[in-house]
Amino acid sequence: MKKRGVGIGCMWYGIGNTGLPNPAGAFVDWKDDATVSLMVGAADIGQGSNTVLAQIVAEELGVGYEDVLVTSADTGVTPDGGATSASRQTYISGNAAHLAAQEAKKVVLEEAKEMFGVEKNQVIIRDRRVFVKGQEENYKSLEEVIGGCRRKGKMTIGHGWFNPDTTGLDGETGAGSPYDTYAFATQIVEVEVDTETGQVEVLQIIAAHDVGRAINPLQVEGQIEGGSTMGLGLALYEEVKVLDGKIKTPSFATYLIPTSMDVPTMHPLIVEEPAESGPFGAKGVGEPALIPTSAAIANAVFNAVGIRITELPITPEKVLDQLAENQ
Amino acid sequence: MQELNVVGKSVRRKDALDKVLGKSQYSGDIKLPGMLHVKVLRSPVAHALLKNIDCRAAESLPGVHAVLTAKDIPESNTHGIIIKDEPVLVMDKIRKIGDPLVVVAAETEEIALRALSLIEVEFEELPAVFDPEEAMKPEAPKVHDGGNIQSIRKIRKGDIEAAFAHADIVVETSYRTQMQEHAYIEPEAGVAYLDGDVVVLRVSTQNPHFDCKEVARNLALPLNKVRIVQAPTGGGFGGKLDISVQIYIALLAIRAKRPVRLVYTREESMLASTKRHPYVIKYKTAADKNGKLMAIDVIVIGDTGAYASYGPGTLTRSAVHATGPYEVPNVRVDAYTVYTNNPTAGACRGFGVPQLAFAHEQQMDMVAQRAGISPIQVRLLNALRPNSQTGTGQVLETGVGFVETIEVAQAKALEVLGRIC
Amino acid sequence: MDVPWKKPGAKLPVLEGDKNMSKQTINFMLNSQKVSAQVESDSRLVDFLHEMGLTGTKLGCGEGDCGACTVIIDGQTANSCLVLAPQIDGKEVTTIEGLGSYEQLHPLQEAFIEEGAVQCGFCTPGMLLSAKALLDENSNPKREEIIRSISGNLCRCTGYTKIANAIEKVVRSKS
Amino acid sequence: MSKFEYYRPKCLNEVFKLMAENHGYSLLAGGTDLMVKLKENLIKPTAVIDLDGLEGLKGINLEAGRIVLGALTTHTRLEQSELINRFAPALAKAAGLVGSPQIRNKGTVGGNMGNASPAADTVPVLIALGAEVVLSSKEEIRTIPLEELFLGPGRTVLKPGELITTISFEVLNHQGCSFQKLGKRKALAISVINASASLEIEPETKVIKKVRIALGSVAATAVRVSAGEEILIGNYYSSELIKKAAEEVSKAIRPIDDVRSTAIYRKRVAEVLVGRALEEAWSQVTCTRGG
Repeated sequence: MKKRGVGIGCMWYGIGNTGLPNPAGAFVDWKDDATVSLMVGAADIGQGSNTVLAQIVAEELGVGYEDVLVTSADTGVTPDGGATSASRQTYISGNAAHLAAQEAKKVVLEEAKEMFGVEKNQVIIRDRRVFVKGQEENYKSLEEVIGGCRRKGKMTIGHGWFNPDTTGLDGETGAGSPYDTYAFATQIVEVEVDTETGQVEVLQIIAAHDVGRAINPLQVEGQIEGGSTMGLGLALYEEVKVLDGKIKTPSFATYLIPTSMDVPTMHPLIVEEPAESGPFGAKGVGEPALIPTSAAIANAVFNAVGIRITELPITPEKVLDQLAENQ
Repeated sequence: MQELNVVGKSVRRKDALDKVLGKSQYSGDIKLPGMLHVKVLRSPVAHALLKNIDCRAAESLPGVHAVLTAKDIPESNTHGIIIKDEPVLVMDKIRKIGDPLVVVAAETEEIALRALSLIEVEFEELPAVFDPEEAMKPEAPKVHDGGNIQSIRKIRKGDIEAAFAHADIVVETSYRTQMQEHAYIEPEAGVAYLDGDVVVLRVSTQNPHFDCKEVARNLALPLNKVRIVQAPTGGGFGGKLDISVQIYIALLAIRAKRPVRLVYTREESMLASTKRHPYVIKYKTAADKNGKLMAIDVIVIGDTGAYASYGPGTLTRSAVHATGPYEVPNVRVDAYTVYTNNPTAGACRGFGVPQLAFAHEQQMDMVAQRAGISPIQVRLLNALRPNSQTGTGQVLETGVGFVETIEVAQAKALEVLGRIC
Repeated sequence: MDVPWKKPGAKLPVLEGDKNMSKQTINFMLNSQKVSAQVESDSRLVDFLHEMGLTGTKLGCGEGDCGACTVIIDGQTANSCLVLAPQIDGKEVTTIEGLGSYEQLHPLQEAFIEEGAVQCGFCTPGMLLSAKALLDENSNPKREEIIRSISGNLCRCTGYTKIANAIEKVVRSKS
Repeated sequence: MSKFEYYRPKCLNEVFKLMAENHGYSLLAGGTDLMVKLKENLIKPTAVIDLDGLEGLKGINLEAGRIVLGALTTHTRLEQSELINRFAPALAKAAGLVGSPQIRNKGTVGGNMGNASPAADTVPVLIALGAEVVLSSKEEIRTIPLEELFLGPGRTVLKPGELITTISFEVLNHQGCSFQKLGKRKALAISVINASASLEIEPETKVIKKVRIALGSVAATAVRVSAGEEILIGNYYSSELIKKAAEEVSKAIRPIDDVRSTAIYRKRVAEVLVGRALEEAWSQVTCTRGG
C-alpha cells in the first residue's frame, strides 16, 4: 500500500566562519569608457559568485551588468577572498566588492560635484548617466565625468575589504556572537511510502528561504533546487559505506546520487528579510538549501506511516524493519 | 526595500556562454607543451608504520621523469586548514587507506601507472580504530600522538538540571547520520608550470589563496613565487577546500622542469577526498506542557577520520546550531571531533548543520506531539524572532525572517498539497 | 581505485603494452566534417576526442554512470567512455563542439543560459547532447519524456528542474 | 586498459575465424559492461571482436509464431519495437528500465546475457516467456532454454568459439507476462531485485494452465522458481492464491547481502514483487490480450 505524508523541516545558518575572522578583499578599476574591471579572490565553483559580484558592482556604479569584467580567484591578480564555503561569498566578497566600488565612485562623484557645481550627495549615477537629483534630463555621460577625472590625473579605482562583525566563542561556555547574520528556511515536503517495499518517494518540496536579498533570483532558485536535491540524496540514497576503513562504494555505480527521475516537483520560495550588514541586504543560500531537507523527509515519513527513522539514510530496509516492529 | 536596477534581476551568468559551448577549459582539459602526467601511489592499509619505499625500478623506467617521496619535500610536509596534521606524502605513519606515499611524473599516464606498480613498499601494520565512540576510549589505538579526541566544543547557557527537573515534556533520542560524498561531477585536477621562477597552477579549487600558502610552505618558497589560478571548477560543495593535487603538481613541475598535469579518476577522488562527517547525536529536549522549549542537552560525536581537515570547524558550527532556529533558555552541548582510521571527513555543504537539523527537527515534532499541538505551532511558538537570544547568548536584532519562511511555506503547502503539517 | 601495490619480494606484474599493436585508420563524420585518423585499438572515444583538441566532452566517471562524456553517434546518445575509438569508423559523431557557436547558439544552448540550467557546467555538454538527441527524434516530448531523456546525465548542482525547464522552453517555442 | 587488437568482422564466419585465431578474445556487443571490465583490468583480452558489423543479428521478427530477437538488438530497439510492445510488453518495460538512455542505446539483449549479471533486467522476463537461445559456433548450432545459459555471475555455458546469435520465444494468445523492478533509484539503477511472471490460461475455463516465475538478484544467476508455479497451475486466479505463491517463492530463494541490499530485505520484497508480477501478468492476460 502507498501512504502519503507531509513533513516540515526548519533551519538557521550563520553566514561566514564561526566566530573567526574571515575577510575578503576586492579591487575595482573603473575604466575610461565607464566599463569596470572587478578583481576578487572569491572562487566561483559554479554557484555563480562572479555574476552576483558583478551585479553588486554594476548597481553601485550605475553601469550595466555587462559593463563589469570579473577576474576572480587568481593569487597573482586578486586579493584574498577566503574560502568559497560557509555560504559566505555573496555576503562577504559581495561587501568587499561593494566597498571597492563605493571607493571608486567617490572619485567620480567628487568630479561630478565640481562639474555641476552642487553638493556631492545631490549627484546620482544611473544607466551610465550622471545628473543632479531631480534634473535627470540635464545629464552628463559617465565617460565624460571619468574623462574629467583623468584630465586632473585622478584614477578611478577602489579597493575594499570586509570582515563580518563577530566575536569568538568562549572556550567553556561557547558564549559569543559567532556570526553577523543568519539565513533561515522552512521546507515542507510530501512523501509517499510504499509500505510493502519500504520505498520512500518524495513528491514535492516546498522550500522557503530567507536569503536577505536575492541579488539574482534565478540563481537563488538554482541553489535552492540543487541544494534540496542534494538533501534528498542525503535523506534517501547516499551513503559512503566503509568497512575497516575501506570504502565499499567507490564509484558512481555504487554511490548513488539522485538522477533527474528522482527529483520531485520543486517550489522554491524566496523570502527577503534584509541583513543590515549585507550588500543590498543579501545573506547567503548555498548551504541552507540542503540543511532542512532530510529532516523534513524524516518527519513526512512519520506523518505517512508513523515510524521514526533516526538513522540516515532512510533506506527501504530500515523503513520495512521499523514497520514490522510497529506491528 | 529599495528598488534597484541590476541587483534583484536574473541576469545571464558570466560563464554560461563558454559552458554551453563546451569551451570552458577545466583543469583536466588543459594541455601544455611538453606536459607530463602525474599519478599517486596510495596506501591500501588503514594504519601502519612505513618502513621503507624502494623507487629504484620506477625511476629507471623509460619515460619517467620524477619519482618523489616524503624525503623530497623541501619543508614542512604538512597541510590542513585548521591543524597541519596531514602529510603531503607519508613520512613515517599511514593513517588511512588512500594516504599518499609516492608521486610520479611521466610522459604518459600509462607509464606513470606502470611506474607505480614497480614501487616496493615495506610497512608494519598497526591495530586500527574505525568507530568514533571506540576511538574516544583511552585504550584505543592512537591515530595521532595527542590522542583521538581532537577537540571538544562546549556550549553552556542557563541551568540545564533545573530545566529538566521542571519540564513537563522530555524527549530523548539518539540519531546517526552517514558519511556523504560531495560527488561533484568534475574530479579533482590541476596543471602546474614554471613562469620564470614562479610556479603557476591552474586547479579545480574552492580556495586558491589557501592553496597558495600551503604550496609555498611545503616547497619553502615565498608566497610571491607561487601563483594559483582557479580553473573553471566543476562543483565543490566543500570537497575542494582541502589540498588535493596542488602540492604534488607544484613539486613535480619544479623537479621535472616541465609542465605537469594530475587528474584524479573518479575512484581516486572518492578515495582521497574528504567526506561529510558521520555523526552520533544524543539529543535530549525539555519543554513545558504547551510545547515551549525549556532546555536542550546534546552530545555530538563527529568522526573526522584520519585527519582534522575542517572537522573542528564543523563540530563548532554544529554546537552553535544545535538549538535549531529556536529560542532555548538552557543549553548544554558537547561536540567532539574524533580521529579514527576512516576516510577523512571535512567541509561538506551545510557544515555539520544538516546532521543537527535531522535531529532537532524530529525532536520538535515529538515535542509537538506530546504537547498536542501541530508541528507548525510548535515552531511558531519557539521561533527565533527579532531580538531573540540564541544559544550562545547573541541577540538577533534584525534580519530574522524565520517566521515568514514558515508562513510562506505553509501557504504554498495549502495551495499545492491541500494541507499543512 | 585499483591501487597499484606490491609487497616486497612479490613477483613483478606482467606489463601490458609491450607488444607493438598496430594503429588503425578510421574514417568518420565528426560534427558534419569528414575525418580520417589513426587511432590505437584500445583508446576510448572520449580520450581520442580530447587528443583531437575537442575538450568539450567531459570525463566524470569512466564507467557510463554519469553521462558527462555523452556524445551522439548515428543519432543516438552514447557514453564516449564506453566506446572504443575504432568503433566509430564509418559512423557519424556529434559532440558539443558541433552544436552551436559563439555566433549562432543552438536554441537549447540559448535556453540553458536563459533558464538558469547551467551552474558548474561540467555536466552541461552531455546534458545538451541528450536533449538534442531527444528533440531530433521527438519534436514535442512531454515533461516526463524530457526528464527521462536526461536520466543518464548526473548533475550535482541544479537539481535538474531548470534543465528540464530549458528543454521544455525549446519544445514550446517550436510548437 | 590493456593493449589488444580490435576487429569488426562483417559476417559470422569471420567471427568464428577470429575467435579461433585469438585465444584471449572478448566479444564486444554494446560494450557497456565490457568497457567497464577493461577499464578496471578485470579482463585482459588480446583481441576485442566488435560484433557491430553483424547486421543480421540486429532485428526483431515474428517467425512462425515466435518472436526472434537478434542477439545484437539494443535495449532501446526492444523498448520501442511495435512487435515487442504488442506481443511482450513486459519485455519492452524491462528493456526501458535498464540503466540510462545512453546505456540502452548501446547495450544489447545478447550482450546482457553474455555478461551474465544476476541483476540483468531483460533476463527474468525472457525466462518467464520461455525463451530459448541459439548458440552458434563454427562446429555447431545449438538451442538451449535461457535459464540453462547461466552458470554464475559472469559465467555462461558458452564454449570457446561460441556466441549467442538469437533469442526467441513463442507468442501465445492466452498468456500474460509482467516485469517488476526494485532499484535504489529510478534511473541508472542496478536491480536490488527484479521479478517477472507469465501466466497462460485455458481460454474457456480461465484455469491457469502454465506459469513461469523468474527473479533476478536473488541468486548467482537469474532463476526460475518452480515452487511458486506449482501452487497456481490448474487453479483459478485469486488474490489468496497469488499471495501463497509469492510466499512460496520467497521461501525458496536464497539471496545474499551485498552493497546494494540485504538478504533479509530481498526475501521480504521478493514476495511483494512476485505478487505484483502475478497480478500484472493476470491483468495482461485478461484485459489486453482478450483472455
